[in-house]
Amino acid sequence: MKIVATVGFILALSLLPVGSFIAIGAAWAALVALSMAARIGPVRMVRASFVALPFAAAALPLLFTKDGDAIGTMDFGLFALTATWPGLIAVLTILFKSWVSVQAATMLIFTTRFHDLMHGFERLRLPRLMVAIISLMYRYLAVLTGESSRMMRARAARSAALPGAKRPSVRWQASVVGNMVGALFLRSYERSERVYVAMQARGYDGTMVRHEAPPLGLPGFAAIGSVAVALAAFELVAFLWLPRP
Amino acid sequence: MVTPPFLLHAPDGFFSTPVALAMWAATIAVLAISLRKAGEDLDERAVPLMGVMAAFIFAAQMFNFQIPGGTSGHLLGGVLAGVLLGPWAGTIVMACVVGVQGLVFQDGGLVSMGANIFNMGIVGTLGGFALYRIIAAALGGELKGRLPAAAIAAWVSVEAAAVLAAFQLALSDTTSLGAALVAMAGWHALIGIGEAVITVAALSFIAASRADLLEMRHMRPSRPRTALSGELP
Amino acid sequence: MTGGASGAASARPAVDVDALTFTYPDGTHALRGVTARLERGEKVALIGPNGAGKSTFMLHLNGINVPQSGRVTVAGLSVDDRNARHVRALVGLVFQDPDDQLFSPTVREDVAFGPLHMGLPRAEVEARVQRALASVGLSGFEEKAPYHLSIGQRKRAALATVLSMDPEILVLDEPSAGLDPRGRRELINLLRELPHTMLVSTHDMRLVADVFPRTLIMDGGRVVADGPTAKLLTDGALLEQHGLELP
Amino acid sequence: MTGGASGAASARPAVDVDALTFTYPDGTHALRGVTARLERGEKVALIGPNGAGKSTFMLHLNGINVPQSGRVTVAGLSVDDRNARHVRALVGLVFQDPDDQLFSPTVREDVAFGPLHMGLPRAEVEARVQRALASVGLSGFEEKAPYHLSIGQRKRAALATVLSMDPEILVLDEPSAGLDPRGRRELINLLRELPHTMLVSTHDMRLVADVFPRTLIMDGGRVVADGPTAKLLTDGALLEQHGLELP
Ligand SMILES: Nc1ncnc2c1ncn2[C@@H]1O[C@H](COP(=O)(O)OP(=O)(O)OP(=O)(O)O)[C@@H](O)[C@H]1O
Ligand SMILES: Nc1ncnc2c1ncn2[C@@H]1O[C@H](COP(=O)(O)OP(=O)(O)OP(=O)(O)O)[C@@H](O)[C@H]1O
Ligand SMILES: [Mg+2]
Ligand SMILES: [Mg+2]
Repeated sequence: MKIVATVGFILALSLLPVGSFIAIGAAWAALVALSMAARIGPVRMVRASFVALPFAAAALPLLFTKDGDAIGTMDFGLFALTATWPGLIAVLTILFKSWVSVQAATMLIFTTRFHDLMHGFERLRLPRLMVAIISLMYRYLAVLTGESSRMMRARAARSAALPGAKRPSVRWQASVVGNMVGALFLRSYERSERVYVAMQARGYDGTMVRHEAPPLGLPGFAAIGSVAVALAAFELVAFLWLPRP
Repeated sequence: MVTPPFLLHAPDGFFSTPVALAMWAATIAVLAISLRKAGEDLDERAVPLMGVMAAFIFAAQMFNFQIPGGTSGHLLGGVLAGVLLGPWAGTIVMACVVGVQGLVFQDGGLVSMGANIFNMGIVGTLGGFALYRIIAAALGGELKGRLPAAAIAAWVSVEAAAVLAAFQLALSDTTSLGAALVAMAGWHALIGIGEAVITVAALSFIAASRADLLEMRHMRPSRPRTALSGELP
Repeated sequence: MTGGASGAASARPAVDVDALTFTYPDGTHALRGVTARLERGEKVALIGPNGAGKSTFMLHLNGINVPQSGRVTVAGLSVDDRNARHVRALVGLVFQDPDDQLFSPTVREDVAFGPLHMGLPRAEVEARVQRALASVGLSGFEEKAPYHLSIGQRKRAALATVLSMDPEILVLDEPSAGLDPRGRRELINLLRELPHTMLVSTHDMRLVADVFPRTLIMDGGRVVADGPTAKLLTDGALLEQHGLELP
Repeated sequence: MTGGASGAASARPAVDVDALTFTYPDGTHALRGVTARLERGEKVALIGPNGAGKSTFMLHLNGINVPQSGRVTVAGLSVDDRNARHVRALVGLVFQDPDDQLFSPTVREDVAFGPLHMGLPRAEVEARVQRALASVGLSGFEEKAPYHLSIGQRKRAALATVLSMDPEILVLDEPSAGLDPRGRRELINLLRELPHTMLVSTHDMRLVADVFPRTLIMDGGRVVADGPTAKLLTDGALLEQHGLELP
C-alpha cells in the first residue's frame, strides 16, 4: 500500500512538465506535512536526500545545450559555453524532481519496517524466491559488511609508511582489494552453507513457510484507489492551470 | 566523496517517464526468464546461497582503494556474480543488490530502478557472462584462458552499462548524448580497469583456495568449515 | 504414532549410537566407529581437540548427516533419510555461531521458523514463541533484529529457536564461545535449569566441570573415554594424551 | 629522525595514554577518560566485560582511531592523523578473527603485505617474511593458502603478518579465542617467548594468570583497576563487581 503510493507519487512527479516548480513545491509541502505527522524530523529527511547531489553533474551540460535566450557565456578561449534560460529551467526541474522523489522514498523507509516492506512485496506479486532472497540478504548485510569493515581495518592497521618511502601502486592496491573480495567470498559461501544446515535442522526442505501476509481487503483497495484519484487530479491541475515560466 | 561507479545508480527524476517505464518492462521480462532458468538448475540450497551471496556482493562493493586525485575505486561485481553463481542466478542476485540499494539506502531511485537494474544487473551480469563464456571458449576453456576472459568481460560490462546509461539520459532529454557519452564512457573506461583487476584477483584467489567452486556452474554443498573445524588433511 | 516417541520411549535410551562411521566426500574419515548411549534426562559433555569429529557426530543426531555405516537411534526412532524430518522435531541442534542460526529479520520470525515448518497452527506457534523466549529470559525481544542483540543475547536467542520446537534432546555445539565471564555464568545457570537430555560440545573445561555429570572424550573420530566428569577431568595423563588440559 | 623512535626512546614509556575519550558516531561513549602507561618490555593483560571498550582502546594505539580528546603517545610519538601511518610501523595490531587479517592467496603474500606497504626493498621483505614465520613456528608454510590452515595455524600466521613489520609494541585482541587447549598452550608459550612490549585483551583468566605480570581492568570506558596480576586476580570482590571471575 505505502509502496504503491510512494511509487505513484514519484511517477506523478516525473510526469510533470518542465518548469512546474509550483506543482513540485506543492508536492514537497505535502511530503513535509506527512513527515511531520509521522514524527520524522524534516531535517533527517533532507539530510538523507542529499545523496542525489553528485548526480547533478550529469544534468549540468543541459544548461548549455538547450537553445534559447542566453543568460551568460563562459569563454574558455578555444570554445565558449552559453548557458540558456530553457537550459537552466530544465536542469532545475530535474534537480527538484529528483530531490523530492528521494525524500518520498526516504519517508517510505523511515516509516515502514523492513518486515512489512517484504509483506508489501508479496502482495505485489514479487516472486517468493526473490522475497526470500531479499530478506536473507537484508539479514546478512549487517554480518557481512561487519566482516568487510573489519578486514579493511586490519588492512589499515598494516598500512604503515616510513617517512620518504614511495606509495604502493594503484594496480597493487586494486589487486589487494581483489584478494579481499575473494576471501570475503569464501567466508560468505561457507556462511551460506552453515545457514543452510541450520535451516535444515529446523525443518526447512526448500520451501519457506511464512505467515501469510494479511489480505488487503476492501479498505486497502479503497485507499489505493483514492491515492490514484488524488494523484491524477494533481497531475491535471499541474498541466492545465498552474503557471510555469 | 563521489564514488564513481555509483553514478550508475540514477536517482528518480533523471530519466523521463517513458524511458523509465520501458526499462522497467525490459527488466521484469529478463528477470522472469532468469527466475525460470535459475529454478531449473538450483536446488533447495538456492535460497540461503543466493541470499547470502547478495549480501556478499553488497559488502564486497565496500572494499575501496585510493586513486591519486582523491577519489577511490571499488568493485561493481556483475561479471564476478555471473562467473561464481551462473548467469541466471547471478542476474537475480545483482537485481536484488541494486534493488535493496535503491529501496533501503537511497542509492538510486524507485521509478528509475528498472533502468538501474538493467544497466548493472542484466547487462553487467548476463551480458558480461556471455562475453566471458565466448572469450573463454575461444581461449581453450582452461583456467589460464578464463582469467583474461573475465578481465575483458569485466571491463566491457562496466563500459557497456555506462554507455547504456548515457543513451537513456540522452533519450530522456536530461543531457545531450555527446556530453553524456564523453562523461560516462570516458570515466568508466578507467573504472572498468579497476573492475577487471579486482575481478581477476578475486577469481585467482578463489582458484588458489577452492578451485572446486569455480568448476561448477551451480554449486553443490561441500565442506563447511566453521571457525573451529581445525586440522585439515 | 510412528514410534510412540514420547510415552513408550521412557524405558529406551534417549540416544543410542552404534559403530557409526562417516567419511566426507573429499575422503576425510571424520568418524571411525563411534558408539555412545545417553539415557533420558542425562546431561553429557563432549570434548576433544579441534578436528576430533565432534561437530560431524552432532550432525548425525538430527538426521542432517545420515549414517554411512552403523546405526543412530533417537528416542527409539532409527535415524535415516525417511524419518529425518521426524527426528528433527525431537532433537534441537544449536550451532556455534548464532549468526548462522538467526537468519530471519526479527527474533520472532526466527523462533517461529521451526514450529511453522512443522505445520503447527498460528496460535500454537505464537504460544511456543512466547514460551521459548521466556525460558531463555528474552521475553519482549520479539520485534528486535538479531543484529541489535549483544553476543550473549544472540546465543540465548539461538537456543530459543530450537526450544520452540519442543525437542526432547538438546544438542549444542560450543555454546560458551565468545561470552565474557558473566555471560558464561548466565549460560551455565540456564543449562542447569533446562530439563532436557543434553549433549554439549565445548573447549571450556570449566563449563564441563560446572554443568555435566558425565563426559565423552573424542579424538581421531572415535570416543576414547566415557565416564563421570569428576573422574576424567582429574586424569592428567588421559587429558594430556588428547590435547586437553585440567580445568 | 622524527622522534628517535628506537634509540632515544628507551627512557620513555612504550605507551602513554592520558585522559583519552572516544564517542562513536552513533553516540555510544566507548571511552570516558582512559589513562594508562606501559614501560618498554612490559607484558600487560587488558580484561573487562563485553562492551567495556577494550577493542576501541586498542584501535587508538595504532592510529586507526585518533583521540577525540586526551592524548596517546607511542614510543615518544604522539598519535594523530598526521603520523598515524608512521605509528603503524611501531605498533603491530592483531585482531581477534584471523580471517579478518589474512586476505591473500598465500601465507607469504600476507606476511609480506606490511613490509611491502612500507616500501622496503625486495630482499629485505623476503628476509623479514622468513624471520616472522620462523618465530611463530610456521617456516615452510610460505606457499600454503591461509584458507587451508587450521585455526591455531591461522592465529599464528596473523601474528606473523605484524611481526614482519618489526614493531616495538604488540597489541593483541583476544588471541586465544576459539583455540582448543593444546592450541592455547602453544600460544601461551609463544607469547612468553616474544620479547616485545605487549598489551593483550582477553576473557581467558587462565591466560592472564599464566603470561602477564600486570593487568588492567576496564569497565564502562574507564580503567578501573591496574596492578600486579597476582593481586588483582585474587580480589574476588573486585572481579565480581566487573562481571569477571577467578581464574
Ligand atoms: N564438510 C567437510 N568436508 C570434508 N572434511 C570435513 C568437513 N567438515 C569437517 N571435516 C573434517 O572432518 C574432521 C572432523 O571435523 P569436525 O568439524 O567434526 O571436528 P570437531 O571435533 O567439531 O572440531 P572443532 O573442535 O574444531 O569444532 C576434521 O578433520 C575436519 O577437517
Ligand atoms: N563501530 C561502532 N559503532 C558504535 N558503537 C560501537 C562500535 N564498536 C563498538 N561500539 C560500542 O562501544 C562500546 C565498546 O565496545 P568495544 O568493542 O570496545 O568493547 P570490548 O571491551 O572490546 O568488548 P568485547 O569484550 O565484547 O570485545 C560497546 O558499547 C559497543 O557496543
Ligand atoms: Mg566443531
Ligand atoms: Mg573487543
